[in-house]
Amino acid sequence: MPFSREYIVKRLILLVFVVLGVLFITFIITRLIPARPELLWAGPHATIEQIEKARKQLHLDKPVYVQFFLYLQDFIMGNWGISWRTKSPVFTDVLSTLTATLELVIVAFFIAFIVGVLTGVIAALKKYSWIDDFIRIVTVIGASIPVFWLALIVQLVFGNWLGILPSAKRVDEWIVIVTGFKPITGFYLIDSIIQGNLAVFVDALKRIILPALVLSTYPFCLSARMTRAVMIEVFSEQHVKSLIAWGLPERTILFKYSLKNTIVPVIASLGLSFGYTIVGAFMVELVFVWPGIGFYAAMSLLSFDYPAVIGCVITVAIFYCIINTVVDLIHSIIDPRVRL
Amino acid sequence: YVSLPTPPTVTPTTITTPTPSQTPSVTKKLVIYASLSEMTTADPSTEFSNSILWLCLVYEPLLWYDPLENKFIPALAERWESSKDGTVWTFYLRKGVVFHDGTPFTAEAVKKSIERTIELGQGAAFIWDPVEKIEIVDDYTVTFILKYPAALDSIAASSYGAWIFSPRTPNTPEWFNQGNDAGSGPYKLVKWDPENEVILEKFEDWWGWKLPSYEMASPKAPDIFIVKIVKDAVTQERLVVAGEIDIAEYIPLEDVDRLKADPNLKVVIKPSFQNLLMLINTKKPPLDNVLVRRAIAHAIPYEDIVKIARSGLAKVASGPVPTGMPGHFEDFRYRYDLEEARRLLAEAGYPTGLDKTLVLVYTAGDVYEQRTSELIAASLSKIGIKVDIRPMSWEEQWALAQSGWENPEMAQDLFIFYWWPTYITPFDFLYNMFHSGSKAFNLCYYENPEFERLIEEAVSLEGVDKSKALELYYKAQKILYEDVPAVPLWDMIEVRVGRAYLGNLEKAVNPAYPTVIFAQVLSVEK
Amino acid sequence: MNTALLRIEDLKKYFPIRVGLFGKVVGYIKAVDGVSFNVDAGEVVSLVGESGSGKTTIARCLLLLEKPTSGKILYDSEDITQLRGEKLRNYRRSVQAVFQNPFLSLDPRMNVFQIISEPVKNSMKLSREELLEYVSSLLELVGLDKSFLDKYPHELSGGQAQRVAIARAISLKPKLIILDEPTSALDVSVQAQILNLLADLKKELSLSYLLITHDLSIVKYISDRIIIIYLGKIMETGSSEEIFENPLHPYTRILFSSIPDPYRKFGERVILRGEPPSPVNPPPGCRFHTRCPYAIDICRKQEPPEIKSSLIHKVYCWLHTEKHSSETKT
Amino acid sequence: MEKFKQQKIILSLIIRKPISFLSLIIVLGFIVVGLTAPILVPYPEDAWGLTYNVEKRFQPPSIEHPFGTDALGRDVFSRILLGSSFSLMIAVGVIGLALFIGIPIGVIAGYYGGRVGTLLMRITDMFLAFPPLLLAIVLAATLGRGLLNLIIALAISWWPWYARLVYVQTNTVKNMPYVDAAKIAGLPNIKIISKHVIPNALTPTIVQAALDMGSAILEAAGLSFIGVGVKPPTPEWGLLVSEGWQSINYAWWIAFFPGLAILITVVGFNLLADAFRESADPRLRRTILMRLGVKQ
Amino acid sequence: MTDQPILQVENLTIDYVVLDGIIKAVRNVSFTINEGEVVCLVGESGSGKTTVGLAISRALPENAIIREGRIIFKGRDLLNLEIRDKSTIEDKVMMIFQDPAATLNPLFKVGEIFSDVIKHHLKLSDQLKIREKALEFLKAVELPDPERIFNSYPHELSGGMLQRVIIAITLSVNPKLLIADEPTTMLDVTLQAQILDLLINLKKKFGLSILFITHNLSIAAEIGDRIIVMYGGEIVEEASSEELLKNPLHPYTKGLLECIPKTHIKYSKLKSIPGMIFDLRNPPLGCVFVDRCTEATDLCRKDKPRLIEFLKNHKVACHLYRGSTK
Ligand SMILES: Nc1ncnc2c1ncn2[C@@H]1O[C@H](COP(=O)(O)OP(=O)(O)OP(=O)(O)O)[C@@H](O)[C@H]1O
Ligand SMILES: Nc1ncnc2c1ncn2[C@@H]1O[C@H](COP(=O)(O)OP(=O)(O)OP(=O)(O)O)[C@@H](O)[C@H]1O
Ligand SMILES: [Mg+2]
Ligand SMILES: [Mg+2]
Repeated sequence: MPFSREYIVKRLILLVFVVLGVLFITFIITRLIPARPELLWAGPHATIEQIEKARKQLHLDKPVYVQFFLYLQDFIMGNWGISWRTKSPVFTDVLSTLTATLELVIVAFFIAFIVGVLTGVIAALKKYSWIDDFIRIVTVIGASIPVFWLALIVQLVFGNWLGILPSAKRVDEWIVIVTGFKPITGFYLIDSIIQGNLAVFVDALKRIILPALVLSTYPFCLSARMTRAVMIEVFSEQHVKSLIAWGLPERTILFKYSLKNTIVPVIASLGLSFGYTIVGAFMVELVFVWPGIGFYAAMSLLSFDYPAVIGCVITVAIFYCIINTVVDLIHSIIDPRVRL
Repeated sequence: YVSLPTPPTVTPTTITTPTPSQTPSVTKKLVIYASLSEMTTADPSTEFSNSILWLCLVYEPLLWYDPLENKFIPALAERWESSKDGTVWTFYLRKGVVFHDGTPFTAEAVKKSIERTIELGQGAAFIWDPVEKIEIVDDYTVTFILKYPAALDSIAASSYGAWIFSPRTPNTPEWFNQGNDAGSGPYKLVKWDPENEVILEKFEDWWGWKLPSYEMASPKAPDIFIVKIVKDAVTQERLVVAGEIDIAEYIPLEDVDRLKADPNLKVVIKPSFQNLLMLINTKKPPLDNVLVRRAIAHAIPYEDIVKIARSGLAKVASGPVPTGMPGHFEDFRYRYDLEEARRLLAEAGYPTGLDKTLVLVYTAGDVYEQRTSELIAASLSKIGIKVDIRPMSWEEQWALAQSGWENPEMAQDLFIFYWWPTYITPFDFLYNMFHSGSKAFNLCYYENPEFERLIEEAVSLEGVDKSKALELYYKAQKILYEDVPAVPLWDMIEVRVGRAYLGNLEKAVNPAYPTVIFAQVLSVEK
Repeated sequence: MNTALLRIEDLKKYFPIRVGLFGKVVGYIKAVDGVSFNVDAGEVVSLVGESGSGKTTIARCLLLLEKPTSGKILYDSEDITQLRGEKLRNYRRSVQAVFQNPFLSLDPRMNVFQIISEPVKNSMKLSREELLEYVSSLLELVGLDKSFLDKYPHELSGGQAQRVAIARAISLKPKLIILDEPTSALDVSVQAQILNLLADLKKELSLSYLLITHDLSIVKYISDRIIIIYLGKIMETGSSEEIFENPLHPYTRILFSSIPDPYRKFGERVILRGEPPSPVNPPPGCRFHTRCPYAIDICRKQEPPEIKSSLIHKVYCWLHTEKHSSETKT
Repeated sequence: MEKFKQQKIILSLIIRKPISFLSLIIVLGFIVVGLTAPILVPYPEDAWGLTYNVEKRFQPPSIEHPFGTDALGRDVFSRILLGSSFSLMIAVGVIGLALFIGIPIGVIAGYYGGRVGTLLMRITDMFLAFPPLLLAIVLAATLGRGLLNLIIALAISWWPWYARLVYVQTNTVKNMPYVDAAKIAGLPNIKIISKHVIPNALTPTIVQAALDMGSAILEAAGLSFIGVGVKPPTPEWGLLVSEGWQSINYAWWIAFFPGLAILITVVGFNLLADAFRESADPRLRRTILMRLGVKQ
Repeated sequence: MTDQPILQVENLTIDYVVLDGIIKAVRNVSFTINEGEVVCLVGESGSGKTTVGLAISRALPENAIIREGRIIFKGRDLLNLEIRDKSTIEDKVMMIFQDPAATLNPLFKVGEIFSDVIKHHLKLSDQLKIREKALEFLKAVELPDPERIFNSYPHELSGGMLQRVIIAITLSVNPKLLIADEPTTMLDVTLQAQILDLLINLKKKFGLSILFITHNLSIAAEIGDRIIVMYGGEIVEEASSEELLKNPLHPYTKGLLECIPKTHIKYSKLKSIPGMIFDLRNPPLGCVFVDRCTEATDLCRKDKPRLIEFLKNHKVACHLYRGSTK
């Protein structure tokens, strides 16, 4: 392994710090900005006693630093509060919605990465040709499209006008009931394969295509543009020039040598774009009725369901941190100069 | 349209389930209903919100009420009677009813259920306020002794808090919210995922199936009924058009005409008892001046609001009690008359309009409220009243409004507000929104002893002397009409869109039970 | 020596190596490890050594850009690290520098006038006209005309840019200029111009130079005294003539023979084997022993003493001690 | 073969110039329209949402109403046109505020380093650990809807990027020989910062920031779309799309055109950024790559 | 050394297309390299040395355009070669570069790159044989512990070692001609001497011809048999190294020689060449050196001097030496 145990420990410590930081920021946002947080916390239709209870629960009678400390304690104990909307613990809610989002995001990132790198390589190889210009314009447009609008348009065109693909929901209830499909991992594509349930697999696949494509637009354009830029940069680097001068075949130079140098920054930028993508997922899930954490968070947000919002925010932030760690690990695996 | 993802041998609404208990595979009828909002709790005693949608199918009250025909339909009670002064009510219960857990239904269940609801004191428990005690006469007779006269038949038919459930189950909130049910109704709860879907399955032992003449049952009722949460109207429309769901609760209203023309669909348009009002902060200058409030009432383009906000699918309100309900009178419409409004404003001392900008709050995400608010703002600007419209989450909005009782200056000026009845009585509207005892929802901060006396007297007369009661309600509403603590805007006309093969869809909708589809009366024709 | 302008005594500069989140120090780069020498008024002293031998670090310590780990730098018999107020300002004015890459040492966003006048404005009160005149005269001194006043660095050639840098360095009328490889970024033809200019200025303004370089051909041309440094330690020091005529230290000899010489044919040189060791763990004993073709046992164990060959020619090498000098001849 | 290659390159360069030119036109156009829209709008009452028209609801695009009318019978074109003013305000506000916070922090941390610098950068990192948009959303939701709150929320999620960029730049500049030269000349720190560090460290940041305005518009629209941005009847583009969503099956133009307006504006900014990147000095390019997370 | 030319470059003219114009980097360059000869290409920065080297290795960057000219290596025109794959040519041209640290891809082990080069050129597929071959050459360049080096990543080796590895790689495919583009510029004086020494030894051992590119006339004089002086993309003088040192003809060469500090004289004025090189996008009509030449005449401005053999084996492009050919 090109990374040491200390590195992992360090990253874990860092993760703890990040979570602390996120908690700190959310604490400020939820406890210090609203004029009377207990009113928000107690939720609608709360009685005076309930509000008083919320006050106690939020420790608002204590000094601010004690509040923060107790807030931390609650969080670590897995006590993320009860969602006002669903009346169930936020922790379980978040866990149950997470897989749907992950499935969507993973498929989207997969498409974005593979297609993006390929497109970028083509653009770099055909630098300054009409293909390159075309790719450039398409990817600039793609990176500029408001994802929510794209979702609406795609849904309208493919779902309504053309009727090619289903444009809502994760899987069809009828098929689920007909075939007796039971989610295990929560990743329907995987679950259906495990159960050998072709009908559900096909249906789930059909339904994930549009939202995943919409969601992948931004990371796709990003990785295509990054690939092109980095590849051209790599092409101009001495180590590629020397391989050319030494007469190695283009295929080897491109796919064995240059691609490896290109991939790290591309992955890094994708990792960074995770933050945008997950928020994109909020909107895409909203439009495509996708029961993921984005949908959950957006709904919680609209009804000011604070415990739920915070739960989502922290979960996403942890994932963001993990993904950036993974990017670093990949970097260290690919690049021997990086020792972690 | 979306191609159906079902295997070719399976028709959209009939599916084959390889249930292990039934050796031959049977064809089952399935209906998917799209609900705009997610479900709330599963506890029949405390639920006071959206879960009514399926509670109505899983649980039964003593009576159902059909407001359009103004008649009660027996449910768990076959007959009932009240004493002359309306303080003692006796219900004769149906025999041969079993709960889903197999427990036979008796008077004990009635007593225990209602007492639990009263004890927990949450949600709609207040409806039982008149009840002094419940006495079991015999297994199939139960008597309610009241503290003061009340229309207990209406209360027993309430859409909230009137459910009867099995006395043999744990009946704790946790137990219910784990997805258990203790009902006796035509359907039982199979899956409880309040954010995404609720699945109900036909309860074969329901007494109603065996009673061919019973109007609340259909031989071709769906075997499986799914409540699917689909959070926006556009998608609901798309899904019902594509046949992926069978009934859409909310669709964009401008599409109604187009959907009516679709031979595959059936559009049901029925009045509802939901209405929209604009509550005015009567404690905050300059709105504490009744002349200003009247001016505002005359400056609102009621007809246009109905046309634009609801695409015509509403009726301009006349008083806070919605059209079709007892206690509704046609005499309380304000005239849209800008001249009159300007005159009133001048009389109040504001000839050139108000110098203060009024804050209007509405629930974010509700397109009808948004459009209504925008129209009000646009129109009031014509008489020199500037309005700042603020979309807020309901929780925020309500928290802000609550502060108004302590400090009206801090609160909003105008509040766009829906109300729908807990059970069918004008009192529910008049008390909750305008009585100073109702701090939670009287968000006009309106206090008028004369009005309060009138409605209190009226409600006590409801069970005894209906016409006298209505007379008092009329007087009370007249006071509101003149005082203008709120401007009633429109009474809603509800729209449901279903697939054409759903018979009796019209019958399955009852304005007394908002958003409910009585699945047991549906007739699935395919 | 009383005429010493600047006296460096046992100067050490260790850079800590930090790792990890909390910057734990796991070792030191011993960039300069006990160096003593002095620069006399009007003298050109050259500091010669391979890359990484600590030349720049010494210069940065003298320029107060780096704080020495230990040792003293005496100016007017006062330690410059302790100077405050007027004395510090005086020292700053007296010691100036010219760096290797002229383009990096000129702010790309300032024109030539601003660049040269900046230090002047900071330490003298001059009116705008006086300033303009003074800057023009400086430009003239370095061989540029007034038309350069409002040019920006990117409009200059390497040689011109280096002239501007020199003009800036002399603008405060310093006594000593530290030249850190002033010509190594320039083409040969330009290098000659700059060397000429430096030689002229020295005479005209009676300057001292501390010239840092690894190019011995320049050294021979310009300097009075040479200090040969290897891995942060002095190997040999002496007057230019002495060292060129009679290099004593093996390292010095090898350095000399490494200089390409157009008039010498290949094959006559001593080739040094291997690479310089890391300054983190310098070899014990004589630092050069790992690459020295003549190394004997004691070199590996004990640091060599100072051997005086003449008044100012000193060498640090065991081979020149009485006891071992016989072994050298083998 | 070689000749052909050259023609290809030249042709492509010629094509690139008009595209860059076009992007410049879009951006300048956006700015000019944004500044003058309140005067230009054909139906100002519609644009400001001060009126409605029952008869004119849901009219498809026509000559009178090139982008049709909305559910309240208002001219969509007017609303979009005025929306450019709000987008411009948001873009300038967000970027300006973010720079206002980020620059001092980056410069101080970068130039002085040490404990204070480390602390400042740790705080910055803490903000960076948050997925950027998410922070903005939560903040916007807490602060409540409104133009100013939206700008504040976005700026708070944005400044850490600039702080880090400035920090890195300052660090580089700080170690440049010309800064050493200034130190040797005895210039005080304040002067070095103001004369050398800020001009050299900030230019790439400012250019980057100007080009970031497209993203600011895009993100603000996203926030408005999910309902935590501006409040109606403000004709902000994201809000217009969200309003049009309601009737998209019936009247696609209400949601389509404001989205298109966002797209064109952001494309303008991004193409311009692209052109810059292509011709800019490598220093700038490095910083742009850095923002994309590329380790150099 | 024979007088058999192994490489003939004729009228080579190369442009670079850049965003703001066309850089005329190399113009009308002709020279030959004989078998076993070391030819040094000397000139200031930007004079087009590297470009010539890359053209011969057929490794010019994409934006370079060969306007005209022929590069005949062992009787074949490398520019007209239809075959894309250089491995099919038996006699190879290999090249080593200025910056050893940048020459090898940092993400791959030295051995991996080494193996690929051997595999491709020598058509070997047996990993063991390839490895053996590589180790043999690593030994040949006097590297200690070739096994370890074979398994190292480039960043684990120092500049001097890397340059040796690169020399080993290039020699392993039996090249006939080695182009060395300033292979010692980035190295310290002591290492520079090591590498030069090594190159000369290997040249003898493998019977190589070398085109040695440098800007340091001293080095060129020391190791080169023949020196070609380039200025602004053109050859201005060409002669054997002794001849050039003894009897430089072109004012530029003279200037260059006088610029080198003389070791024996102290504080004497060094000669220098005033001015700077012209903008390569607009090369002058006449002589390339005209702007900096003290002896320039009107003719020099108008008319480009041709490279003529003014003395035996001594070519110069200067109007001063017109007419009076030997
Ligand atoms: N700021 C610093 N932090 C850490 N190490 C440093 C620093 N500056 C220099 N060093 C190290 O100190 C040693 C001496 O460096 P210095 O720059 O003084 O050498 P030099 O003789 O000037 O070399 P060159 O000829 O390459 O300029 C080197 O190993 C270098 O890596
Ligand atoms: N890929 C390229 N694109 C554009 N211009 C280039 C390219 N490579 C080189 N040039 C330009 O061509 C001219 C000649 O460059 P070349 O590298 O051949 O010179 P050189 O003599 O090797 O210089 P140096 O001593 O600096 O290596 C220079 O002006 C250079 O800027
Ligand atoms: Mg140095
Ligand atoms: Mg070169």
